[in-house]
Amino acid sequence: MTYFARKFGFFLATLWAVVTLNFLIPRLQPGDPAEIMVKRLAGKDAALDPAQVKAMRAMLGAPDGSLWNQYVSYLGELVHGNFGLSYTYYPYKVTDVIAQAFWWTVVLVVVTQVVSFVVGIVLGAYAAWRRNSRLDSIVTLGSTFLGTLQPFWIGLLLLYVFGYSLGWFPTSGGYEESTPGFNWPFIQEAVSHSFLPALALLIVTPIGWILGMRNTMIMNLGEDYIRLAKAKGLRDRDVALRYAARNALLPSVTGFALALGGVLGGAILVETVFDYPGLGRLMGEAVQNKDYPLLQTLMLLTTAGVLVANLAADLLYGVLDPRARRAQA
Amino acid sequence: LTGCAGSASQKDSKASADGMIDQLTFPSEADAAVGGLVNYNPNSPKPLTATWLYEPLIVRNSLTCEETPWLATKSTWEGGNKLTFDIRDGVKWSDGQAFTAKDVAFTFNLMKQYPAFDKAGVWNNTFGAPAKSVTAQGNQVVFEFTGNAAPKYDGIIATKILPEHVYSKVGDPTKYVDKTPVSTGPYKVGSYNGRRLVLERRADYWQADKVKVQKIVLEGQYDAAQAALKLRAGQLDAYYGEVPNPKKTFVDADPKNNHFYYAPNGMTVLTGNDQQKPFSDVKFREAISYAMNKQDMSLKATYGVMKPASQTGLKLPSMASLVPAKYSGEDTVLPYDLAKANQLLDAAGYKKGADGKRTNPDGSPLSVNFSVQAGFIDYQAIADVVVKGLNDIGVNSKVTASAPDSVDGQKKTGDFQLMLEYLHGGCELAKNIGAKLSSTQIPTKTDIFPNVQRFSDPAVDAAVTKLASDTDKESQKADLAPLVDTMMTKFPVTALIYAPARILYRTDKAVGWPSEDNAYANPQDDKLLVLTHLTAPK
Amino acid sequence: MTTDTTPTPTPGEDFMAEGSPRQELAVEQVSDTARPDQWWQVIWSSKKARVGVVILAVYVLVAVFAPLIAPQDPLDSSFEPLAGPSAANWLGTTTSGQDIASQLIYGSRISLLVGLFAGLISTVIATVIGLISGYAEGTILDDLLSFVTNVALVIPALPLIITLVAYSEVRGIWLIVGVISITSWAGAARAKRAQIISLRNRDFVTAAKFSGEGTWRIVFREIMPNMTSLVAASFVGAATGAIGAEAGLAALGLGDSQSVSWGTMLYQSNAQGAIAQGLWLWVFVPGLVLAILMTAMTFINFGVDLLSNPHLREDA
Amino acid sequence: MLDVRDLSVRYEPKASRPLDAVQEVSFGIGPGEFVGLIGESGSGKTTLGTALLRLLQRPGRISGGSITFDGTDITDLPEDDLRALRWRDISTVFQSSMNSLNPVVRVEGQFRDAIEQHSSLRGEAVTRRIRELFEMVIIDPKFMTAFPHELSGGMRQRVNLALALALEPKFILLDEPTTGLDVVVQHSILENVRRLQAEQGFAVLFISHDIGTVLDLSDRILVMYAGRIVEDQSAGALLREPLHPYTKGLLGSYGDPRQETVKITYVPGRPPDLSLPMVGCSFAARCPERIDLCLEQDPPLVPLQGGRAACHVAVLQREEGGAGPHGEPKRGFEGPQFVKTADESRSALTNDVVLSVEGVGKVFERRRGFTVTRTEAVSDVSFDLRRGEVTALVGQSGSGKSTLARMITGVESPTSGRIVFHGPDGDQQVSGFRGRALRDYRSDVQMVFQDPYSSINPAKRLGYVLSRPLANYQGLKGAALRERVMELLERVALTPADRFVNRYGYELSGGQRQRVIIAKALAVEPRIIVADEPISSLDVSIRAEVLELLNDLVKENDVGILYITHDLLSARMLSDEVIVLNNGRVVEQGPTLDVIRAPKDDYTRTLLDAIPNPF
Ligand SMILES: Nc1ncnc2c1ncn2[C@@H]1O[C@H](COP(=O)(O)OP(=O)(O)OP(=O)(O)O)[C@@H](O)[C@H]1O
Ligand SMILES: Nc1ncnc2c1ncn2[C@@H]1O[C@H](COP(=O)(O)OP(=O)(O)OP(=O)(O)O)[C@@H](O)[C@H]1O
Ligand SMILES: [Mg+2]
Ligand SMILES: [Mg+2]
Repeated sequence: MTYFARKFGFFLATLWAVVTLNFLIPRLQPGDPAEIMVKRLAGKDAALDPAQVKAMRAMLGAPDGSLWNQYVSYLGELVHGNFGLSYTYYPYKVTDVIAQAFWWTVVLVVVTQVVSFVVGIVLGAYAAWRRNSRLDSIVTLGSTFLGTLQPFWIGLLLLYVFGYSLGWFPTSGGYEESTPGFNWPFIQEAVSHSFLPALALLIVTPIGWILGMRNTMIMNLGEDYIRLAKAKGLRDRDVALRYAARNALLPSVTGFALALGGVLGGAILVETVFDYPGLGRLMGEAVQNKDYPLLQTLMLLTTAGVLVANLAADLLYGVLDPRARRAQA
Repeated sequence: LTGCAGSASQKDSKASADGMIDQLTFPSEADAAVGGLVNYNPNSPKPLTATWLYEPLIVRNSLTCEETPWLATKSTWEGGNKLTFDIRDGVKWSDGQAFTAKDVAFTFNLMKQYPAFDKAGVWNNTFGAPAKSVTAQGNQVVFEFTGNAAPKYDGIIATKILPEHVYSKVGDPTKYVDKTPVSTGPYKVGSYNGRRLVLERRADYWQADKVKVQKIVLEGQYDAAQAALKLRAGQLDAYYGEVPNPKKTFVDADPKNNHFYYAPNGMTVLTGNDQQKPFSDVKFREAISYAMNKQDMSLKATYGVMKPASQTGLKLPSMASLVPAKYSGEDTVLPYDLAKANQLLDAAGYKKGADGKRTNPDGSPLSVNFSVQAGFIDYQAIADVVVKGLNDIGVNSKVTASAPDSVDGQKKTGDFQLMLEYLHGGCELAKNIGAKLSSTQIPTKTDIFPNVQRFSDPAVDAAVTKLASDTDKESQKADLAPLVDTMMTKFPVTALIYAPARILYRTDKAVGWPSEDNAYANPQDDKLLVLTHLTAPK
Repeated sequence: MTTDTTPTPTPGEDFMAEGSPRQELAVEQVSDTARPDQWWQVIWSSKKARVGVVILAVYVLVAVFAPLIAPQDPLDSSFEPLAGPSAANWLGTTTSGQDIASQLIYGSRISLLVGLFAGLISTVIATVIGLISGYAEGTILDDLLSFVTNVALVIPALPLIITLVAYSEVRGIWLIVGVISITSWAGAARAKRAQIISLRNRDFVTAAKFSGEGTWRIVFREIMPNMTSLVAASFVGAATGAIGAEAGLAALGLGDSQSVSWGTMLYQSNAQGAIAQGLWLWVFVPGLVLAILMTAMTFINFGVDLLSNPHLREDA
Repeated sequence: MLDVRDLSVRYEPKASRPLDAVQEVSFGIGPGEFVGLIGESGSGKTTLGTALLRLLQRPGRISGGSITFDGTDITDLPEDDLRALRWRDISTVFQSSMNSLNPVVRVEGQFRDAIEQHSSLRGEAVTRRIRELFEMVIIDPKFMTAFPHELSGGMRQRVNLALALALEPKFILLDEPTTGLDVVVQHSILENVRRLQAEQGFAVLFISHDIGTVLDLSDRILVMYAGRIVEDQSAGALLREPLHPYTKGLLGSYGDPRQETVKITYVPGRPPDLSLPMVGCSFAARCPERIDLCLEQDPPLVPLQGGRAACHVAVLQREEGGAGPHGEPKRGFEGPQFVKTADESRSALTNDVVLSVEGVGKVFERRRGFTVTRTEAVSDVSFDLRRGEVTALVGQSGSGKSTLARMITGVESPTSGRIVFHGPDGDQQVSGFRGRALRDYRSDVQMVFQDPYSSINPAKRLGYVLSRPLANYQGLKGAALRERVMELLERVALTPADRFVNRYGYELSGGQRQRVIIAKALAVEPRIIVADEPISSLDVSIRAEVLELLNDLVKENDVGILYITHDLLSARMLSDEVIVLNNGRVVEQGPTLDVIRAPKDDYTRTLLDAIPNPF
């Protein structure tokens, strides 16, 4: 009883801290959203027209009251599920704005994460099983190098080579002429537009999984149950999969859940490079525009994602590792 | 380069026989990360297009200050208190209803009701007195102000006129999501899929004969590199953002079709804090003005595209006619002359120490901290040259880069020594060069006003007031003289290089774009005006 | 000799009569085979780590002797802008007339400094917090520290970094170091907490309590030395991450604009549309040297991993 | 059936010198034969076993010789052909069989894959077979669907045994299948093995370092030392007339606790470093019988007395007329030994009481979700600890011994009853000590830990480890501190002290480590030392050495010892009084010899029976 209460209390406390920080972080940044908005409309080195700034302030409704009052009312609104109107997309609701971008990122990121996870796990397991083979070296060295490249840099490279020079793939946006929805032309366009950003992410992400999997797998290969499995005369494939990989997978799976939760932050740069209409780019925009309501909600989404992923990872670990089922309690 | 992606725009882009142009592609105006949020309300922060649907009363070319009548055929000031527009006949809203003076009056009165809508500042006291009333009288609209309101003119004529029969029913117009625009402009919405906005030419547009472009496609937000590549690939017909080194990046790829025009639209100025030592000393300001290697700045910050700026504060040559007689014929661009700078400083008592560093006349050490916006690459390049010039004449200085928002904060608090700034060369002289010098326009804790350098001189204030109340072009020129004189002798700020209004364009589908030789429009701001000049290439 | 002449010894009888009590036979011999390899030997035993160390050494030398190696002052903008490679400007010049090669050479200083210090600070934070909270597992103190760690882990780093950078007036290298350090420690702190929980119940810790050691001494003098491999690995990891983060920040325009780093080079080149202008060297060389440095660091980490995970040792 | 010829195994680690863990070993095992393999830790037993199974992993490899199984040479048999042989013909239970089940697969699945791989049984038939096997090793078949961690150590061991028997193999390798288990459990498992072997007639190679157990079970015994087999005899012959001095040493480490006078020997020193080239007999350095020849020539394993031995002396003594110059063959080990007579054990319990345990109980509550499990680890235990006397606390695993120790040392507090310390400041209750007081208390009551390997900080030098209590409790510094550290090392016979002071724990043998730990406890000159199974993780050959040291301490320093063990022999060697604990309760208490000779409680008798008694 107290155990659950405690755990839940912790969850709430973390959530509260995160919400508070999310509230404070944007507000601690210097700069006035109205000015920034006017400036962005006019161009960076144009003079600020005070009349426009005034109008913009009136429109956005300058935050009133002390920081504390704002905070209290923010919490109140949150409790009612009211996230406010976006400054940038005024008068649209923040939730509407996020809804537009959400699926783009989720699909891009989930697909790339899943693919890189699977690729990483398979390569890692294979490299460990065939330790010191040529393939092992190629996989470890290659993925190490690729993994250290900066995603946006790769993005630029891909953009230039495949987008502009070779012209194989579209260079920006998520689609072009089709109407979003469940129709073939749109899916086609969406896929071809997502290809380069996905590739940029795919080049850099598997390294963690490969090395992690390889390490745990090698560690597991020294375990007695592997020796016993071999002694039992099982086929190599069974030993590698049912015994070694099955055990080595555990830490990676929980890691994967965490990675999925924390993925939004990583997508900012790549989405920006490819002008991809997702959450990452939206967050970049919200930061630039001091779109507090949008920024807060996006950060809340991210952190909630991580928290939930954490929880999921815990639960998942319990399911996957029978030993944890007992230890957890 | 073989641009074959997005080829749809190329296939049907051939000029048709009747001189019509099938389609032009411009970058999205919404400048938004996510699409699909439809709003054509011209007063929302990010309408899908603010150009092609709703129209202003008059288009004023901010380079030459020439006016082109638009929804109004004529404007008349009576003193600075009363402004009358003659409204054009025969204009139809896109839903077929007739456009009348009542729509104009409605639009301005809506601003009174909803201050958030009042981007022109008609009903408040920014730059001039608030309006008393705006009324439609026949085919005229009459503005009556409580006092002199001449500087509001630019804002008023640029206001997009809204249909009364639609906007009167929507309540708070700032909260209104305008999904089915009813407008007077040359285009109507063809389709929008969340990313690509296709605008179709209105055959019943009031000056349809001048509009040759059948379709305008607005799509995508591009950074400089992407835009350049898109332009080169023909996937974009014009781009208005900053593309560094446009000649090499863009023009050289196809000199026949690729062009750019970076029109001087204002100038980058060096702003010292005139309330603090040493910038409070006119002599000091004068001296350092000679240590500015503007040629170098032009080269390093703009690849030599933007020219060194005239110390008059006026953008030359387009405003040459406004230069007071006293300076006409003279080269008002200050020369780069270290010897002179040194000599002036010596004379003013800023002695050079043994280490080659100068001190204040009272013997205290002299050092200058230059705040520059981190990430503004061109500013940073200019700042480097400025600081080099200052150090060359023994003024110990260094650059500190801070976030642009922090620099804005410094503008408000006055807690800075030296920074770069923009002097807008707009046609409303009082609102631009005037406001820059008027002590009423010193920034406050909460607002940035133009007089960032905090220059204060009662005589100048009087001159600005006079200029502001003047609606006559000729007398305006006379009123301007003391301000130009102040710039030339008091150096409240030091002009460095011109800042551009930009366009990069292709001439394979359309010709008639503004250029240095034919600066009929501000390429960035007056897109409507430009459109009426575009024709298919021969 | 036959079996029947040898009586079966009866238990308790003088079976051991021949034995003389407490006879010292051989001097206690102490062989050194049991001595585990020293950490540097372990690291050096890995081929990858060797390559990494050599590359890193080259970078360090370049950074230390940058003034001697670099042909030009990296901030001197007096060259002709956009010049191609030449004797004076090995890799050509930037749009503002700075020497790319010299920027590259001086840039190594920032990356290495940031890597060193941010890695160090974040490792220290992670170690202190992780150790204390792990040692105090189950107490209020642990709850508190774990809570802070969790929050730090969950807060999106990029907006936080942007805020921190934007909020400070001056953007120096130390700000970057600080910001990177305080946003990157949480994961490592968790790992260390987990490890100390497993170490804490070892007998030698209880033994130390019986020696009258205080808590601090137990944590930092008894337990921590046993975590060197994890600490070392997390340092290398943090340093690698910090180098990347600095470049990323700089590439967002949030770097220290006073000094040249590869990140600022990337930012400037990208902002100036270097790709569109065809200035390949300017964009790709910094990205490449950065990736090579980070690869080298990762390689070293392979070696460090061998310390904590002996199973990997036969690899190399 | 199994024939091993000149088998050598070499480890070639990347980072250090190559090492021949098994050197030219030859032996054979007939069908249905039960062969024991003994030798101290590190002598190469596991390596040999692994090599037989062809399961050596890098950096180890078979560097010479051959292994023939049932007429097939399997030394270089390809993996695929080997697979057919595995488990059907040769199966195994590993040394650490606690961990050799796949933790994430249910037990049943681990049987199933082996059975389905090698036989035509499928589905329900497999389940039936598994049930049968479970019953064979006396485990409730409901545990089939359990995960390994849900079984106790003993059950896991049994499951492994059942698994090894699954396909009725001809040969099973048992590599210390019961290490880490409770004496009683160990006993019952080995009984089980013996029974099954008798029933099913498979051949066994049984590896253990415990000569008692091996003698108990095996038909024939191989003794291994430093990678070689040094003796090979039938169990009876070996017991009657051990040939190799090392065997004698191992045998001598056993005694019967019921005897009037018990003597146990220990083999001093450590085995040689196998990675260094060796001249002469590898045991020579530790051998009390060595002659010059031993230092020059490596003795070959030659047939002798119906068995085989690798010892110059043994061969010479048994040669025609050899007895003269080389003395008579001796049955016992001539090395150091530890003797305890009945008189010594019968000293009256008259010294001052330092600490009294009065009706102490301890209940653990574990909360798991909504349910709370209560474990009564200790209930209503009373006894006194006196200066200069040793009280032994015996009982099987889980009987609450360590819990008592922790309460006495102030690590935990009792839930009922009290522990009173009769200190210089009058009587004080131990559970009341906190912070400083607890620290002070520990200057009077110290602890010697069970596992000498984990209780010395691997990152610290011995000098540091020993100096800490001195600095903390006695405020010693600088030269005085160093001098005292040296004294302590000398005291526990780690001489010369300056050779040890700068070493790390891992550079010492187990016995040496245990002595360091004792020295550490001594450092603060306590009145009471609580020693929680201090010798259980040591090789038998060095246990006596530690016991003797403890004994000396009592004699010379007048400390009282609470000696915790499950081993009655060592209790007999050391203690004046025995307390037998079962399920947290005292079932028997009294002077050691009385309790051991005339146990009144059944449980005490069970414990006594579990002691392997080779004699
Ligand atoms: N993987 C390995 N690499 C290097 N040396 C090894 C390896 N495994 C074992 N050895 C060495 O081989 C020798 C024999 O080890 P082995 O495990 O066979 O001994 P053992 O008799 O089974 O000991 P124990 O009773 O402790 O199980 C030891 O000196 C050991 O250090
Ligand atoms: N911290 C604890 N929480 C819950 N139960 C415990 C705890 N410590 C010990 N127990 C339980 O108390 C009982 C006695 O354990 P204790 O460790 O004292 O036995 P022991 O006699 O020392 O056994 P061994 O010979 O295996 O060391 C066991 O059933 C054990 O599971
Ligand atoms: Mg072994
Ligand atoms: Mg115990």
